[in-house]
Amino acid sequence: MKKIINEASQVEEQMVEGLVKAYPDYVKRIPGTTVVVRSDKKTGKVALISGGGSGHEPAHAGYVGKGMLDAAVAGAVFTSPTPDQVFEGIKEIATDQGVLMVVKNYTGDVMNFEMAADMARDEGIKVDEVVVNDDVAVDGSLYTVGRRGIAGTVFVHKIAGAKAETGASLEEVKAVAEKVIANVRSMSMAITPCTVPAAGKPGFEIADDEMEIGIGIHGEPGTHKEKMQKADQIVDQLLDKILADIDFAGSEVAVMINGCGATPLMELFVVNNHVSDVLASKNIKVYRTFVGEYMTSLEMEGFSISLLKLDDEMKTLLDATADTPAFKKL
Amino acid sequence: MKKIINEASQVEEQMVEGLVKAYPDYVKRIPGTTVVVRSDKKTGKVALISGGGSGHEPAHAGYVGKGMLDAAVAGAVFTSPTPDQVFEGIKEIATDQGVLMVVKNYTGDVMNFEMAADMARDEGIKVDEVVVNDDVAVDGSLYTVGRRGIAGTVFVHKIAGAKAETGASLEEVKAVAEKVIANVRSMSMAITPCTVPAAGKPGFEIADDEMEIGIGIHGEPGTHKEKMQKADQIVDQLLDKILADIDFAGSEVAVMINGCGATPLMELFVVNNHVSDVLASKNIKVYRTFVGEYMTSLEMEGFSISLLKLDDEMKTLLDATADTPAFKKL
Amino acid sequence: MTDSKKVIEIIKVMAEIIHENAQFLTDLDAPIGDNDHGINMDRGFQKVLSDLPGVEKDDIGAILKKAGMDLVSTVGGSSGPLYGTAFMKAGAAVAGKYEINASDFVAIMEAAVGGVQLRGKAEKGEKTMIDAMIPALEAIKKGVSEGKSPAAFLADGVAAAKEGVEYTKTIIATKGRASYVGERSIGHQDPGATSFTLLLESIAALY
Amino acid sequence: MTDSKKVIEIIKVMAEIIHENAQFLTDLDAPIGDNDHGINMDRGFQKVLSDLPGVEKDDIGAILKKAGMDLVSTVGGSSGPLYGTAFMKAGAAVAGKYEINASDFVAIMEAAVGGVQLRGKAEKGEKTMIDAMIPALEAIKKGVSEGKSPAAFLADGVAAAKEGVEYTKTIIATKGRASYVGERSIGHQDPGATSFTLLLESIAALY
Ligand SMILES: Nc1ncnc2c1ncn2[C@@H]1O[C@H](COP(=O)(O)OP(=O)(O)O)[C@@H](O)[C@H]1O
Ligand SMILES: Nc1ncnc2c1ncn2[C@@H]1O[C@H](COP(=O)(O)OP(=O)(O)O)[C@@H](O)[C@H]1O
Ligand SMILES: [Mg+2]
Ligand SMILES: [Mg+2]
Ligand SMILES: [Mg+2]
Ligand SMILES: [Mg+2]
Repeated sequence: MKKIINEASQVEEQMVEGLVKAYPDYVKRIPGTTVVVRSDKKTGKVALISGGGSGHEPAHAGYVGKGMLDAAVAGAVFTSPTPDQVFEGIKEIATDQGVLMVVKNYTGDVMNFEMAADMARDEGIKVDEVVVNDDVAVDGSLYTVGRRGIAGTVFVHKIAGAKAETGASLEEVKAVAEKVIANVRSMSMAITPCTVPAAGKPGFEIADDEMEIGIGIHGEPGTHKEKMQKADQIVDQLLDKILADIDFAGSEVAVMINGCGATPLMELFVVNNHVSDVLASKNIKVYRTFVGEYMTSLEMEGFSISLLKLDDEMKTLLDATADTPAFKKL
Repeated sequence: MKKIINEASQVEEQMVEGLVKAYPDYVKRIPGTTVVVRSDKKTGKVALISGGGSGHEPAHAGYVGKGMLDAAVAGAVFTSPTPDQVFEGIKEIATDQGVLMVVKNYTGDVMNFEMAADMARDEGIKVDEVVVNDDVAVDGSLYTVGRRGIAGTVFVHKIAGAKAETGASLEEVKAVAEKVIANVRSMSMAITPCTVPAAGKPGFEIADDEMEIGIGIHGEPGTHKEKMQKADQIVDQLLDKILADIDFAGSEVAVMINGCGATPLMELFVVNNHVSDVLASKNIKVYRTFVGEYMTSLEMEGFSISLLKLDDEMKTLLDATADTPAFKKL
Repeated sequence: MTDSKKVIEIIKVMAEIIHENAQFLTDLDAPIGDNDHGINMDRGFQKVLSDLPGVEKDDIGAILKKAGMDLVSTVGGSSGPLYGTAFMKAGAAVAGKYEINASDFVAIMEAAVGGVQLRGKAEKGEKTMIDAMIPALEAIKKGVSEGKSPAAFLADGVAAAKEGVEYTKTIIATKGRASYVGERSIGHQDPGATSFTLLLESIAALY
Repeated sequence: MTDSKKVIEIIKVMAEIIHENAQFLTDLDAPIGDNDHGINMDRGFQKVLSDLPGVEKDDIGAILKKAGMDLVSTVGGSSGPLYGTAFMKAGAAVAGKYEINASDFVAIMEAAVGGVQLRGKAEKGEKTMIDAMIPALEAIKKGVSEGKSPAAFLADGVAAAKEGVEYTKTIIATKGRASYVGERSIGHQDPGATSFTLLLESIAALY
């Protein structure tokens, strides 16, 4: 394991510190926690909180700021944060309008966030949640835990965050978040594994001519291994699964080509080139495209494609001003 | 070589296509060239053009847009673009106020851009250039080609771009670009090499417990190899060289922690944590910090630190609005 | 059967055994999970260990509850809320007691398993810690009802838990992260079932 | 010595030899450069090759000029402007001629070397193509002045170029990308000096 870190045990702490030191005009840390909040608390609106394990940077702390999240909670690498941390975040950002938790659908995340919500409700804070499950690699009907939440989560942050910024009620913000969740689908692949610093070795092994299809965002193996293919063929495979899940034909979509951490941006653009062509050929109109690292898995090399089927409300909210360290919209 | 591409020979073409398809509201391509220009030509201002080999994404096409570049020219991977391509770019963006070329100090880049400038001058276009040489790893006095241009170039794009946007003259835009160049210093390291697609094998070999210090941005070996160290020690080493080159004490700086392509953002934040502490201890005030991938070398894992010593003019211009695919300032 | 002091001793052994097996548990989590179960458990039990001095004089219920709260607030992931709830519910089952007997122990185990099921909603056969917990609970109950000694019924429990771990190798996961790899989970034993077995062995080691 | 047709043949051989050695030249560029010299040269000469049909009826000056323009517009990097200028200047030196003799060839070589130095400002001893070009030029000049046959003076030129390549192994680069690696450049031969030698060998191969 060769990494640019100090002690493996300090990596989460030093990451959060490095982030708040980089962007003091955007974010601050709640002392003694791994919770990052907007440097100026915004009242008069629903507050949004999200989070998960560390190792997904810029998610989630990078999305704290105007028009997106009010707080992000970071657990240990790839490990959901604990309820007390989430609770600290909720307390800090809570407004009279209430708090919406944006949780990714993992057993651990759901349990920890819900325990935190219980703690907050005990103190009279209005809390609700949405659970993002955009990953079509794992089929919701076969496995009772349902689809995972991956890069599509960023669209939930953006759109629900913009809605909250308008002063909408908790019910309204939740409703639009659920609309995004109902309309966003993603799928990932990887050509290299990644190594949790504290574990010291990679999460899976893979041959030089192989790839993992259907990976999640925690360095875990995917649904299956295959012989390596050309970018266009990989795109076809991922898009096939995504397009089979919702009928996107004739609609307008937002596209996210998300790098898993070590993928050169050049390759993400090569991927987008074909994604764009395939969508055009299927009469799916691309309204906005986002290419970059939005929800990573440490130094994993691979990518995910997310498609969000838009309506007018989502289009307006997607285009609303956002100003956060990792996502800006003028 | 395992890469998410189609044919190695198509990678530059498909990258440019993928980029313009992703951001049609920002950029378009001059047909038949690898030149990317603003989708709406801006007149009444000095036009800025930059470029270099491909493989540095988001540089340079990602910086085309309001408040930064008017055109970016992409060569083959790590190979300076040819004069005819640069010339096409210059012709397309030229305004009465003239064109400023922002060139990185490499023999090839300088020769190709200067040949293009000659061609443009022959057609009566006013063209001037600045040559960025921020890399302190290679000492300007010992080797006659001088220091290289690396990530600090992005500060030149930002600040000269903002100056041009104000309607300043070519002389004024050039002067502020040269002020940035005079005040920015950078240095890089890497723990893995990268592979030019057409070459098929990595630019250097490196053991599991080694790192390369003083690398450039073209996958070339650095000034020397060393045993791998902790992040804080690496930062100390790079900062020592940077701080020895200009006296930053007592001044305000912009900091860029730039990932080389495969470095997890988590590690860049760990790096920034120590950079920030060291600067504070040396009475250097951090005015703005930028952590991310700004000038990459394909899938190289490593980072560079850039420090720009600011004055009031540069502060204002750094904070001016910018709206490009890869760099936004609200 | 056990006083507060002994419970403290047991928890120390648990922390030690989890620490020794941290890499092993993490490695089990790699092929079917996310490569962190041992890291998570170790982080949690080290916190529990460091907080033991503060509860030495407390009743067994309070000691277990504190351990549960520590686990909830340090482990994270799935196992944090699950084991945390298990310990907290176990503590509630013997609240106020400084000394417990075999049937209290059965109550502790029932509360722990109930807590995991309350949170995680897993049944037997879903390839989770439940597949070690329920057989162990049943074996212990049977042993206690037959009047076996703690050493004997704990040994029965450990044996049943181990069988449960073996059983997890043969099935597809339908709960937790391992469910994502589908058929690929077959052949791998469940990390959580394994850590539960180690915890039960830690208890058995002191009888 | 040579007519237009033969120049076309020579350029075909150049393209072929560069293509065959593309990987070799790229590999030479890895330790002290950026791993692309052969890729660059090959891309350029393939373009030159594909444009030959269009200049077959032209004079030698025009053929060389077209090759130079093609190299400038396809090679990129340092070698593009350098070799491109070399060919363009060489073409200018024999503008309008359909047949050249030995002293024309000397003029071509002088113009080519002059072009590279005009653009690149390198002197001998800086570990560039110049370290093969200048010795080759001198050897050819000497051979021509001694009245040697083209085969003989070209062989002298190739031998001198090869010595120049060997010499580049012994020195630190102070021009081009290899200058960045400082002392580490010692022991490695210069890719550009090597490609120049291959080009000269391509000419010699036809005499
Ligand atoms: N719903 C559930 N009910 C019971 N146990 C579960 C459930 N989900 C997961 N587990 C247990 O948790 C273990 C994984 O724990 P851990 O790796 O620490 O958490 P995570 O999966 O969040 O990384 C699994 O091996 C399994 O035994
Ligand atoms: N200033 C110069 N004068 C002459 N030749 C040079 C000069 N700079 C570089 N070269 C030659 O160019 C070669 C490298 O070419 P190439 O790899 O194609 O370009 P780049 O260095 O831009 O990647 C070197 O081996 C050297 O012979
Ligand atoms: Mg986990
Ligand atoms: Mg090059
Ligand atoms: Mg796990
Ligand atoms: Mg080169």
